[in-house]
Amino acid sequence: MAAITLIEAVTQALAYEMANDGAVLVLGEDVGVNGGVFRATAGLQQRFGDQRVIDTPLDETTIAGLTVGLSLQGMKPVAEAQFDGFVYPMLDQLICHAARMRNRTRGRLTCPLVLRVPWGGGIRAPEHHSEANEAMFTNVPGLRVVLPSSPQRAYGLLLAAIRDPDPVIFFEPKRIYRQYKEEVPDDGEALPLDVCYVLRDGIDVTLVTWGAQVKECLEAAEKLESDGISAEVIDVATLRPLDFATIAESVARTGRCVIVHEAPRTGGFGAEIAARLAEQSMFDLVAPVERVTGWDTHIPLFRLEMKYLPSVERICAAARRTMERS
Amino acid sequence: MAAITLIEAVTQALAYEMANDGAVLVLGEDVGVNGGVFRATAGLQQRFGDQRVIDTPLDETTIAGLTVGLSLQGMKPVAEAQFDGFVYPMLDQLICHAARMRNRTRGRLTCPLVLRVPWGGGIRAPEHHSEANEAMFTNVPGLRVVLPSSPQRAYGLLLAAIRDPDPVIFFEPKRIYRQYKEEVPDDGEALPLDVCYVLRDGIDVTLVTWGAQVKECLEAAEKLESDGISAEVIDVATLRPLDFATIAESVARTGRCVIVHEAPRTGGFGAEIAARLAEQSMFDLVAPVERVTGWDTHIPLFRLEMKYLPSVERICAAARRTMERS
Amino acid sequence: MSVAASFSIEYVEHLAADGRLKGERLPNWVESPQQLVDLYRHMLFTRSFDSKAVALQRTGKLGTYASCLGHEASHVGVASAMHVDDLLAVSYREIGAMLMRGVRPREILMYWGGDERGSCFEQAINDLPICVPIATQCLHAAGSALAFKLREEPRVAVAFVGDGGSSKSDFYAALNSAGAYALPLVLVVVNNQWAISVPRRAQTGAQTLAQKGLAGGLESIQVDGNDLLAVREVAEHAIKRARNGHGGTVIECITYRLSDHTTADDARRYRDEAEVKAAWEKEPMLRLRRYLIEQGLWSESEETEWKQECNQRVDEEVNAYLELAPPPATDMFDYLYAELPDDLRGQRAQLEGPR
Amino acid sequence: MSVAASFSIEYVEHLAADGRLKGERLPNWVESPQQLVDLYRHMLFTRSFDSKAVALQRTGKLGTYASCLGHEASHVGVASAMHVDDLLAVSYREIGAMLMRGVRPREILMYWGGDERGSCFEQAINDLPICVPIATQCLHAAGSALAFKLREEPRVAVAFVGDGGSSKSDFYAALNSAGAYALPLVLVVVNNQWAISVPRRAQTGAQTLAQKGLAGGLESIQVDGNDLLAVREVAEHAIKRARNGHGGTVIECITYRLSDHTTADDARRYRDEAEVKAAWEKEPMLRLRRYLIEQGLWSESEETEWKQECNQRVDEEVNAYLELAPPPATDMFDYLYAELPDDLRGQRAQLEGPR
Ligand SMILES: Cc1ncc(C[n+]2csc(CCOP(=O)(O)OP(=O)(O)O)c2C)c(N)n1
Ligand SMILES: Cc1ncc(C[n+]2csc(CCOP(=O)(O)OP(=O)(O)O)c2C)c(N)n1
Ligand SMILES: [Mg+2]
Ligand SMILES: [Mg+2]
Repeated sequence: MAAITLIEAVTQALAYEMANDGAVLVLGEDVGVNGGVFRATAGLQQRFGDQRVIDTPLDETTIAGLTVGLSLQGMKPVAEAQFDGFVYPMLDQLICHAARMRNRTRGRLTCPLVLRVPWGGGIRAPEHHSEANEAMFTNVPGLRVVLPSSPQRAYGLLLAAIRDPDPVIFFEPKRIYRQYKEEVPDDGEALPLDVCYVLRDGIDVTLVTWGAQVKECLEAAEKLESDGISAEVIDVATLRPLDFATIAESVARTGRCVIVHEAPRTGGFGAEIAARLAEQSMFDLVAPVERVTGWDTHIPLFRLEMKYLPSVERICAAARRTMERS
Repeated sequence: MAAITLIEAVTQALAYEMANDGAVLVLGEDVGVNGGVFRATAGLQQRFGDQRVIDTPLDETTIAGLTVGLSLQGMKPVAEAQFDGFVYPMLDQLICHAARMRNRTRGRLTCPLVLRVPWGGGIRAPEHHSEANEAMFTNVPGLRVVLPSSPQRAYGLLLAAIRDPDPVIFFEPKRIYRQYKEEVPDDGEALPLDVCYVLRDGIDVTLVTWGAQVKECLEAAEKLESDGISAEVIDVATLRPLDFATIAESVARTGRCVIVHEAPRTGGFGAEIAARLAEQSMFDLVAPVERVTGWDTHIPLFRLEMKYLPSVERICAAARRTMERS
Repeated sequence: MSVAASFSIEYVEHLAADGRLKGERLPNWVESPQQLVDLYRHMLFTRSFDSKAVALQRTGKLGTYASCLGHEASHVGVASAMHVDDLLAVSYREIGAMLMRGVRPREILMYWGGDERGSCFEQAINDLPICVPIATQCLHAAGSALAFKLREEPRVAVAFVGDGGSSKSDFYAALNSAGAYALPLVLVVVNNQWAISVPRRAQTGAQTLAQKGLAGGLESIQVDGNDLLAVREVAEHAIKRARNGHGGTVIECITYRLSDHTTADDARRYRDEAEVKAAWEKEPMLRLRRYLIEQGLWSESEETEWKQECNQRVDEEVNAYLELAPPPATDMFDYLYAELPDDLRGQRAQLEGPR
Repeated sequence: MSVAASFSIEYVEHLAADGRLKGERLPNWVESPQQLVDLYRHMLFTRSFDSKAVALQRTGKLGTYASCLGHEASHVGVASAMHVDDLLAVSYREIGAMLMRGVRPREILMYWGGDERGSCFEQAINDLPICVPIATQCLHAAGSALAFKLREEPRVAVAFVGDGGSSKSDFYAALNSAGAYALPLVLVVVNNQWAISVPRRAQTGAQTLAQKGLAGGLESIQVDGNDLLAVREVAEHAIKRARNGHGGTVIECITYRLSDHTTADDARRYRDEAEVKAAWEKEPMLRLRRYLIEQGLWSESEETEWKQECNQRVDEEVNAYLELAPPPATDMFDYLYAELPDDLRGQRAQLEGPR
C-alpha cells in the first residue's frame, strides 16, 4: 500500500464510495475531464462516466440548488466549490433548504449531500482563493461541518460525510493537500463525524485547532517541549456538532488553552470553543484562554499572507503567556 | 414632540438624512409606493420622488450588487432586505465586494452603504421570516454590524450608519418595531457606532444582550431584583466593532455574566463575548459564564416559536445559577 | 451582417372571457366533456377553500395566508396535465395545484397555521413543500429533473414561479441548467401582474416573461392563464416534450391577482380599483362556467350543489385543523438530523425539562 | 394562436481571417486609416505585455496569471469605443482593455504579484479593479450605470464577462436590471469557447450567448470578436445608444482562448490541439496586420520597430514592478475602514510589534 497525500485520500474516498453506492455522484465546475482544479476528482469521470461526474455551468447558485434537488430524489451528490471564496452564493440554498428540509417536512424529505470546499490560505493563490469561512456555517442548525487535517482523516471523514443522511460541509485545507503522505488503507472504513482527535499528549497547555494549523501547532508543541512546556494538541476535525467533551477533558488536566485558527478572530469558531470553556471549564482554567488567529482583516494578497496566518511563533508566545499568567 | 415607535424612528432617520444629503437613496422590494412591507419607508417616495426611493426587481443578488455599484459612484444607498431570511443571496456581494473594496483598492474605491434588515422572530410570521443571522456578518472584516433596541437608538444609530464611510449592516428587531414609543428629537444627532449601552445598573450579575431580548432582560432584572439579585443590563447595540470595554468593566464589578440572544447558540455572537470574557476577564469572573439563546435548531413556525426564543424565566434561571455557582 | 438566430413567442388562448370558443372546436387534449366539468369542479373547490382560509385568518385562526383567487385555471390546468409520478415544486400561492395533486386542505392550513407538520404531505409524497424564498424551488425542480434524467425515469419536474420571481437569480439559474442538461423541466411563470406592490413592468424590460426561456435555449410560450383550455393544452404539450427527452419549457400564464398579496397586505395602497375591476371581467371561473352551461354540461343547480359540497368538505378539513394539538416542542430537535448529535442532547433536555 | 413577440440576433463581421474586407468599404466609425494603425499598435502592445507576464510567472516572479492571448481585438475594440468618463468593469482577463484605459502595466503585475496596491490605479481612476468572483462585476457596472442615470450624467458602464460567466446569476441579474431601469450599460460577453475546462456548449442550451439579452429586453448582438473593425463598430453603437438613454445591450464577441486558462492550468488535459491550431488561423492580429500591410498602412519593418518599442516599455514596467518593496503588513488594518475602530488597535499593535 503506497502512502498518499491528503488530496489523494479525498480522491480515494470519492472513488470508493462511488463504486460502493450508485447513488453517489460528483458535480461542480471542471470536475469532469479536468479532474478539478486541484485534481481531487482526477480520473473519476473516466472511471464512472459523465453521468456520475458532472461538470456544471459556471454558477454557484446553480450548483447548490441542483445539489439540493438531486439529494431530494435520493441521490447522494458530492458538490465541489472550486474555492472557499466562491461559496457565498451557495449559502441561500444550503441554509434555507438543505439544512432545513428534514425539519420543515418532519422527515418526509431529506438532503443527504456533501459540499467539498478547498479551504484556507498559504498557497500564494490569487484574490478570493484563500478564505477561511467556516464560521458562516457553524451557526447553522441542521448542517455538519467537517475539516480534516490528515490523509487518513480526510479519507475516513469524507466517507462518513457522504454516508451521512444529512448535509455536510466538508472543508479541505488546501495548504496541506500535498504536504505529506501517509498510508491510508482503502478499506471503506468511515470515521465518526463528531469526534475531536488528540494528536499529541501534554500536561501544561492544550492547543486546540483544525485544518492546516495542525501543522503549526505540532511544531509549536515541539518547540515548547524544548522550553520545558508540555503541550497537548487537539484537532477538532468536526466543528459541528462539536465534541467538546474531549477538549474539556484535556483542559481539565492542563488548565490552559490556546485556540488556533486561520479565520479572522472576531466571531470565528474559536469563539465558540472559548465560550464553552467559559461556561463549562471555568473552574478548571488556571490562566485566561488565548486565541491565535488570522487578524480581524481580510487575508491579504500573497505578498503579505504569511503575516496574516497564525505562525509557530505566535502560538508559542500565546502558550507561554498562559504559563506566565497562571 | 410626539413620542414615536422604533420603526417610526427608522423612517424619521431616513427622511432626515435624505433631506440632508442628496446622495442618500433608498432601494429595495416594495419600498416605493407601498412604503415597505413594514412601512419603514412609508411616505418617502411621495416626498423625495422615485429617483430617490427605488423599487427593485425581485432579486436580492440584484439589490446587493446594485447597492455596491451605487456606493462606488459616491451615492449612499440604503438598501432594504425585506426579511432577514432573505439576506443570504446578498452575502456574496457584501462579503466579496462591499466589505473589501476599500482595502483591496487601497482606498481608491469605497462602499458607503447601509443594508437594513428586519430581524428576528416573535411576530407569528411565515416560514423564513423570523431569522436572527447576525453571526453571518460578525466574522466579516470591513463590515459594521448594528442592532438597535429602542426608538432613540434606532434613530441615532441609523443616522450614524448612513453617514459612515464604510458598509453597515443594520438589523432592526421587528418584534419591538411597535412595542413602545419614546420621544426622539428629529435633530439629526447621530450616536457613536461603537458603544454598548448600560440600560440598568446592578452589582451582582451582568446581562448582556441586543435587539428584542433587551425587553426580556429588563423584565428579568426586575424579577431578579425582587429576589434580591441586582442585575446590570447592557445593550450591545453595535456588535462589530465591539465595545468590549464596557462589558468588561461591568463584569469586573459583578463577576457574573449572562449573555442573551435569540440566534442559535453554537457559533452565535454570544460566543464572541463569552470568548473575550474567557480571555480578558477570567480573573474577574466568580461564576461560569451563561448563555441564554435560541436553541441550536431552526426557529420553528409560530406555534412553537415562543418555546424557542429566550424567555424571562430562562434568563432568570441562568442568572440564579451564576449566583449559586460562585 | 447575417442573422445568427431568430425566435418568436406564441400566445395561446381558446376560451374568450365571455365563454365562447375562439376556434372552431375544443383543443385536442379534451377527451370528453365530463373532463371539463371535473376540472371546473376542482377550480371551484379551490376557490371555496381559498375563501375559507382567508376567513380563518381574519378571525385569528390562521397566520398570514396568500390567496390564489383568480389563479385557478393556471393551477388546475398545469397540475391536471401532470402524471402522479411527476414532481411539483410550488412557491406559496399555488393552492389550486397543490389540492389537485392531493395535498390535503388541512395540511395547507397547518402550514399557514404555524405547524411544520403541514409540509409532511400524506398523499402528495412526490411533491415539494411550499417554498417561501422566491424562485429557489425552480432549482430544486431542476436538480430533481436531473436525477430523473440520470436515472432514466420518465418523470417530469414542474415548478411554479411568479412574475416577480422570474426576476430572481434562481429562476435564471434553473432555466440555464434546464437548457445545458436538456432537463425534463417545465417552468410555469404565473404572471399575475404584481409582486406585492411592484407591477410587472417594473420587474423587467422584456416584452414577455416567456422569452426569458430563450436565454437558456428553452421552448418559450405565452398562454392566457385564465383560460383552462389553453393552459392545460400548453402544459400538456410541454410536459410531454419533457418526458420524451426533448428538454425544458418556460410557460408564461397571463393572469391577475384578484386578492391582496397576502392577508397581511392592503393592495389599495398601491393599485387602482379600476384595474382590479377590469380583471374580474376576465377571471377564469366565469368564462368556463358560461361555456359549460352554454354547452349543457353544467347548470346553476349543479353549481349550487357542488358549492355546498365543497363548503362541507372544507369545513371538515378546517375542523380537523382546528382540533389539532400543537406539536411537541422537542420536535424542533427531533427532526433536525436523522439522529440527534450528542452535542445537542443537553439543550433538548433543557427544553423538555422544567425551566 | 398568435405571436406575442419575435426577435433575431445579428452577427457582425467586416474583416475576414485572410485580411480582406467582407464588404465594400471600411465601417463608418473609421475616421482615418491612422486610427486603425493606432489600434493595431495597442493590440500589439497588449500581446507583448501578455507574453512577458507569462514569462515572469514561469520564472517565479509573478503569481498565477490569466493570459489574454487572442482576445486583443475584443478588448481594444470595446475599450477604444469608450469615453474617458465611462466606467469599465473587467473580470480578470481583459488586459488589453485595461491597458487601453490607462491602467499601468506595473499595476497589473502588482495585482498578479500579490500586492493590493496594483488595484489603486493611478490613471484609470473611473474603472473598477480586477474582479475574480465571476460576473459579480456586471452588477457593479449596473449599479454604477444606475447612479449615472439618476444623476443624469452622460456616462456609460461597460462590463466584460466570459462565456462561462454568462451562466452566472449575477450576469442575469445585471441584464435584468439593465432592462428594468433602461440603464446605460453594455455587457460584453467574451465567448472564447472555454471556461477553464468546460466548453461553451456545456454552459447553456442557447444557440447564441447574445440572446440572453432578450431575457431582459436588451439589444442583443453577436460579433466576430477577432475582428477589430466589427467589434469597435458594434461597441460604439451600443455605447452611443446607452449614452443617449436608449438602454442596454448584450454583445457577444466570438473569439478563442489561445492560451491555457491561467498559468496554473494545462489545457492539453481537456482540449484538442487541433482545435487550438485551427483557432490560430483566425486570430485577431494577423488579419489586421495583413489588411494594413495590404493597404500600405503598415510594414514589416514598422512591425519590428514597434515590437522593440513595446518590449522596451514593458521591460521598464517590469523593472518598476520588481523593484517595489513589499507593502507594510499594517496596510491590512489601515485600509480596512476609513478609520481603524478601537476594537482593532490591539491586533494592529500585535502585528506591528515584536511577536
Ligand atoms: C427571496 C425572497 N425575497 C423576498 C420575499 C418576500 N416576498 C414574498 S412574495 C413576494 C412577491 C412575489 O411576487 P411574485 O413572484 O409575482 O408572486 P405572487 O406573489 O404574485 O404570486 C415577495 C417580495 C421572499 N419571500 N423571498
Ligand atoms: C464565483 C466564481 N466561481 C468560480 C471561479 C473560478 N474560475 C475562475 S475563471 C473560471 C472560468 C471562467 O470562464 P469564462 O467566464 O468563460 O472566462 P474566461 O476565463 O474564459 O475568460 C472559473 C470557474 C471564480 N473565479 N469565481
Ligand atoms: Mg405576481
Ligand atoms: Mg471563456
